[in-house]
Amino acid sequence: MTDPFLLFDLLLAGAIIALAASTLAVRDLFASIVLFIIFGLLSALAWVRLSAPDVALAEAAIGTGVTGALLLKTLHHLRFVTGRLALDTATGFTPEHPVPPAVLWANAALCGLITLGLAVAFLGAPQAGPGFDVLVADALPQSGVDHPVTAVLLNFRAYDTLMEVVVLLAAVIAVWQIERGLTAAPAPSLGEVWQGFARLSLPAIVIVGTYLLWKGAEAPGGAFQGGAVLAAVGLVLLLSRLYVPRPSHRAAARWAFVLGTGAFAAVALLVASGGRVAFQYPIEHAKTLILLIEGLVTISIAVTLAALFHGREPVAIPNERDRDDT
Amino acid sequence: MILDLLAAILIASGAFFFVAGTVGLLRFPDLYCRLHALTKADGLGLALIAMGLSLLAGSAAEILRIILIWFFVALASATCSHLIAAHARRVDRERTDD
Amino acid sequence: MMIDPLTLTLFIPLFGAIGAFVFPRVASAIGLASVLVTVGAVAALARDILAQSEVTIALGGWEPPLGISLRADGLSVAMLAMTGVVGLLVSIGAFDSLKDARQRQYFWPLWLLLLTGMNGVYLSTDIFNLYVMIEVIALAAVGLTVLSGTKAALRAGLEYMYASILGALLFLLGVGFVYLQIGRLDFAGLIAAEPTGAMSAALALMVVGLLLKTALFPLHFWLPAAHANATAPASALLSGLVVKAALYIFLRLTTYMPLPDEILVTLVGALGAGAVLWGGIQAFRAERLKMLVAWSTVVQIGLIFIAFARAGQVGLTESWKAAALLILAHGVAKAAMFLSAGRIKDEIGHDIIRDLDRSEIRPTLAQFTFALAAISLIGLPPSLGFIGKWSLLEGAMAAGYWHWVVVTMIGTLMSVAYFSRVFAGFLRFDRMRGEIAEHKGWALADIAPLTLAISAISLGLMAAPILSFIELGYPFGARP
Amino acid sequence: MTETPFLPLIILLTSLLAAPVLFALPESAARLRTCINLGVASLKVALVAWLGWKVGQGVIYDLRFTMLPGLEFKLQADPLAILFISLSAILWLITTVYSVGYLERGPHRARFFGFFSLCVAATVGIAMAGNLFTFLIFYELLTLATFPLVIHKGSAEALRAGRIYLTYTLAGGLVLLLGTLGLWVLAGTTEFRPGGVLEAVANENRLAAQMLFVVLVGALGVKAALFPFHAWLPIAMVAPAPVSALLHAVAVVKAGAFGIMRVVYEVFGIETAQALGMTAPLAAMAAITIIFGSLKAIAQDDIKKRLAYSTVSQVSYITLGVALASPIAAVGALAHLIHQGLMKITMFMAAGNLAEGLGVKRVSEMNGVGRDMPGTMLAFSAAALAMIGLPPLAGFVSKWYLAQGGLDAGASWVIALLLGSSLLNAIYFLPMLHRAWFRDGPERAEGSAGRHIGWMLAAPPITTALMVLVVGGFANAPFSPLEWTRFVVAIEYQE
Amino acid sequence: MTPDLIYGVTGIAVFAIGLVGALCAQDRLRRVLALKLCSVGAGFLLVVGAWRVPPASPDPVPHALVITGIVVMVSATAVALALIRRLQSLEAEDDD
Repeated sequence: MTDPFLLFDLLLAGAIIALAASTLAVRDLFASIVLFIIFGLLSALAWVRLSAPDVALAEAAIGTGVTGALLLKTLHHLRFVTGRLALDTATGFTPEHPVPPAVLWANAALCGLITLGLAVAFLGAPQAGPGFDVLVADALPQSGVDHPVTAVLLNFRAYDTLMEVVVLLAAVIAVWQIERGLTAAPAPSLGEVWQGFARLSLPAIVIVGTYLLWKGAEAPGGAFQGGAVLAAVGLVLLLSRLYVPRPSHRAAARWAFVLGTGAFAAVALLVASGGRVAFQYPIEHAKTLILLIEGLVTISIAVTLAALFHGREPVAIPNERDRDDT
Repeated sequence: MILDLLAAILIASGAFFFVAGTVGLLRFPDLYCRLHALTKADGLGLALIAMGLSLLAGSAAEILRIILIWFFVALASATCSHLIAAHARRVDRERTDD
Repeated sequence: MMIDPLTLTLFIPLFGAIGAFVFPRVASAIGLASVLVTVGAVAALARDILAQSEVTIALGGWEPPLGISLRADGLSVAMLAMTGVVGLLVSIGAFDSLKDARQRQYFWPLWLLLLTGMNGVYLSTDIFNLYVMIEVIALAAVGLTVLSGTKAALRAGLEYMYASILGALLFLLGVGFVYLQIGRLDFAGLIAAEPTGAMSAALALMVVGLLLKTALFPLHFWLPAAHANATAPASALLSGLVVKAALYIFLRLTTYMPLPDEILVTLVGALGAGAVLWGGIQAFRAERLKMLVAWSTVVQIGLIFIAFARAGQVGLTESWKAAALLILAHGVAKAAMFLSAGRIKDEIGHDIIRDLDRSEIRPTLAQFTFALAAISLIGLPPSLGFIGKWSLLEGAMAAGYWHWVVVTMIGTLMSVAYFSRVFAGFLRFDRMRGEIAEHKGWALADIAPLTLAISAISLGLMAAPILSFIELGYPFGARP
Repeated sequence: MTETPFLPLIILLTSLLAAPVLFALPESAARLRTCINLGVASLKVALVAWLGWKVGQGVIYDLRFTMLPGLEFKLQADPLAILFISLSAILWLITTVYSVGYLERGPHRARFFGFFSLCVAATVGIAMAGNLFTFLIFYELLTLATFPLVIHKGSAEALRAGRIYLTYTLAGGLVLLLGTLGLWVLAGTTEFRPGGVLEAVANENRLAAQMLFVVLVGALGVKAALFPFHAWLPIAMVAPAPVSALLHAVAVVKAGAFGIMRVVYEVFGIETAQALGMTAPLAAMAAITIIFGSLKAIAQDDIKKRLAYSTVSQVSYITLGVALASPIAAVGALAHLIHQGLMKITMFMAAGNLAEGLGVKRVSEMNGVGRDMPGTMLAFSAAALAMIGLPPLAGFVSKWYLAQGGLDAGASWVIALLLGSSLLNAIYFLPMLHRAWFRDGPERAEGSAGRHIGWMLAAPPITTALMVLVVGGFANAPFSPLEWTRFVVAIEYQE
Repeated sequence: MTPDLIYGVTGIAVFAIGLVGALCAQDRLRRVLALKLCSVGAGFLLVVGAWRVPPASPDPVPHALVITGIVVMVSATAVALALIRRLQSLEAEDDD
């Protein structure tokens, strides 16, 4: 009971659990999403407390920021899909065959039991048990970067990271596929104040994103966090109509999506063709290669996340702008 | 020492304004009033806390960063409040139309 | 400088996907070529396996537990080969049958990413890597499910998505528990792990997640609609290949972390029995051909789990073989069946079983293919399905587990019952007054399923070499 | 003396490979199809004759292929196989001629002849199977190949019959699978070996061996139409006449009877089977079936149904002969396998001609048909009289040996049974002959109610009727079925 | 009581809440939220596992894993949301 932060931890944990529960409990979907965003930010805070600043940054930027934007956009679509504000859909829509309450309670009871079991298992697991600490510390000098998390992401477990970028690529392909031919729900005009804000904040966001990327080699930050912040540039551009996707931009967008994955995989293969195994960067070029990959991956992540927010692939819709402005 | 004390007072009063803003958010009757309470109190509260922290900061670079944070938060919150208010007004209008 | 085939089996489909996505106009050509080259790489890998019986690569030069290594042995190469060859034939079928340009444009990149993910699963030796791989598979598979863009497909796709994500997250939480307990994530670590509460929790979470993904009764709720409403090539891939990935992980995982209790083994078998019976009833009641085929997948999955369970904990090494044979047999036959069902639907214009005999057009070749595939799925000799069932029953009998024998027999009879509904529809003619047109000419889309169906039958003759190949590298743990 | 074992394989492949070719031919290429059909069928007869000659010389053919560790696909050509194979090869050729005539201009001929070919391939496989596992494979193939033939007409009735047929035979097939597995687990082999492979097991675990006997013989009894598993056979009569002919004469029921023979002689061994106390119940079952089938036949007015119940009865003679456990009865059983095939195929083809040419499908319509179709009815009469057991026709020969065997085995009730059965045969066959020859029928010209009966329809029944006369009359000539039968029995009884 | 214990239990609780939601939630968007909660819960467990008593720095590997998990989850969420949007559009067309 010596830790002065104990009370803070307990309060924070309580708040996180309460927010999680209320995210699912409140009737209004908008409130639910907002609660979720707060939940995400507090979780990020908790992770800072657990000395995981990289994870906290990623969670705040991607898990909460981008996800929140996606959720809000979807909610907007749900409410405006008929062309006008439909307040009655505020609580979402009920399925055709509602699940009987008995089943719900049974499920809840089951989940409760599972949780109990998991909690017991967790409490029985070794505290701060064995890990990769020593291995990573030993291998770090050969990795080409100084920040252990970046070393893990882009060298020791680069294969996972490549596949993670592949997941992102799969997502954007799937989203384009799903929403092909879909007309967007008209977005509300955000007005001049927003445009001004956009102009002012854009350069700052770019700087912050690039900074995070660059900083990633020796301190918390890196491709994913940087990419997410840069994706915010895309979001601001899209929302402020400073940039409107056109069908002619499709090819460029495709290239941008695959840039990171392609470069990452190409470097891995190139290394492999030089008599090494894939991802085994020569130590003298490791830093250069990792920075190159990170840079390209960041661009892809930023564009992909922005595209995921935008949803459908840019198609020619007659009088799109006219409709939007009404 | 005095610097520390000053900083503590500034931060404490900043926190007070935050609490006040939150009370306003919870107690005020409609959206516009809540927005008013929130933005006013938070803006001031943040400014005070930022000042308090700058007193404690070790270098000019850190102070610069604190100022930047304050600037962008203020900018974002102003824009957000504007957007929320504009949205609310539009919804109200459509509701009366129906 | 040559790159080893192991690495190539992963990277070729990935680059193919990128190419097909960036150059949509030539997506088909790129896609087909990449699948072909991937099959070539798998063949080269198979040659290596025959020579060395296993191949391991520590990616990045970092040995596990720090790094991730890829490992190929007989079983994984058999799965790769099945995936590659079935995938190639489905691709050929898709080349012809996907008429809609936009469908085609998205089919190829998604399918190649799916192939990347599946190849990754079969070569992986790291549980977190497996989590990422099943997510690659999940997203690509959902994309393929909803390729047709109909409302039914989208609904099914969303349901599938929820099940996939939940399954993957359960798996991820299990990975978390493994890390808490042993602080490493590679298979070697799992083998060495002491059985503790946390490890049991981890195993339970991962197994439930995988069962959800592989749609074992009663977690099969998402499967029939998803598989039945996709376009034919997508259905063939989903049903023939995708569910096998989770099944394979289950197989590997329970080799390294054996289920702690005989009761659990029996429970898995009991769920399998439930799948066989319930799936059989539903298939019998299905109104649409593709729905029937999808329910038959539920049945077959159940059968494979009975094979897991049938020899009890002692004889697991033996029962894996039956399971592996059944997995391969189902992969080939089900792909053939879905493709031919798709052809029938294309030709007739619907796939209502009750009205199959009212149609003036009888796509004979597709119907014949369907029947051949059904022979393997029912388990009639000399198909590979028969050999799988034979090994299953042989083990169950030798161990004196008569309940599994009875369930398997009932399942077989039920499969005869529901498939003969379809045959009756194919062969009844008196409900049509006019002339019945047959044989609408050969189509490329007919060749692919026919080849698959014929191989499903004739592979039974090659069961002995297949079995001895699968055992290369001792995938089932029993080193002599 | 062992020779390159490929001859059996070639015989199997002739019809197996003909099937896909026939499937692929378009409906319009009728002439080419006929050529292929007849060509392959004749080739097969020639090859079988050659094989029979070789085997008679003492050459042993043995072809093995490993399917699973320890489990082999095995083809052999022992004298018993030759017996069955010759029957199917010759009758296939004749039935092919008949089918070509019968199905002239009918729909789906490509499919028909494809499956017809597969069906014969399956029969050949069954005959040459060297172990129960291989037997099982072809047994299931036979089911699958005959199903489309049964429902060839594509009517609701045909489909219903097909469904019942499939249910019975596949269920039987599944039980056979169980039995094969059981044999594999118990004995560690599924090999067919004169004298059996289960002697040791029977001593150790009597109950298991007895259960295995029940399972195996029960499973095969389904196809052999052993009471009470016979119900599918009369229903399957909706099939086209050549199919019924083939089903009854060689393919399906004979496969069951042949299987029972293999199981009793070469899986259990006749001594072990007797020691297990299983032969007497089997003989009783066969006896019940013989009487039951005959009684049911009397009650039928539909010609094909009457013939079908007659088959139920007659095929059980084979089972009876096996179950009596006497070498002389075994000769009778094996001879009946051939003789019944010849007689029954004659009668079915004749019945088909009546239906096609005159539209006569019922016994009550048969008045005066002898004058309208003398050739066909002569053939029918010869076969019917042989079936009743009139000396020196084929049926008499087999019944004689069965009766002798019954005496030999000390079961004198067999004589009563055979006499009773012959009497019943006479009761249901003679009225047909009487109506055909001695009653005046309505005025009708050939082709009036049906179509012209060409030589392709007329010749086959006459040919087989002649064969009935020959095998009966020259029963003791070298290479006659009876002689060959003695050869086989000598092997099975290890004398 | 140490932070890892507190947050570990928090993580499991969050996962459980998400699980209940995923199984019981009746509308589509909320189920996505529920699954998202599950993923954060799983993240908690890994981050907690990486934690070491402060002077020692935490194990970086789980951190990398959680970051991967977050990116994977946003991809999955985006696809699920796209499906929801598309379905809603199709259903709205039908209602008109």
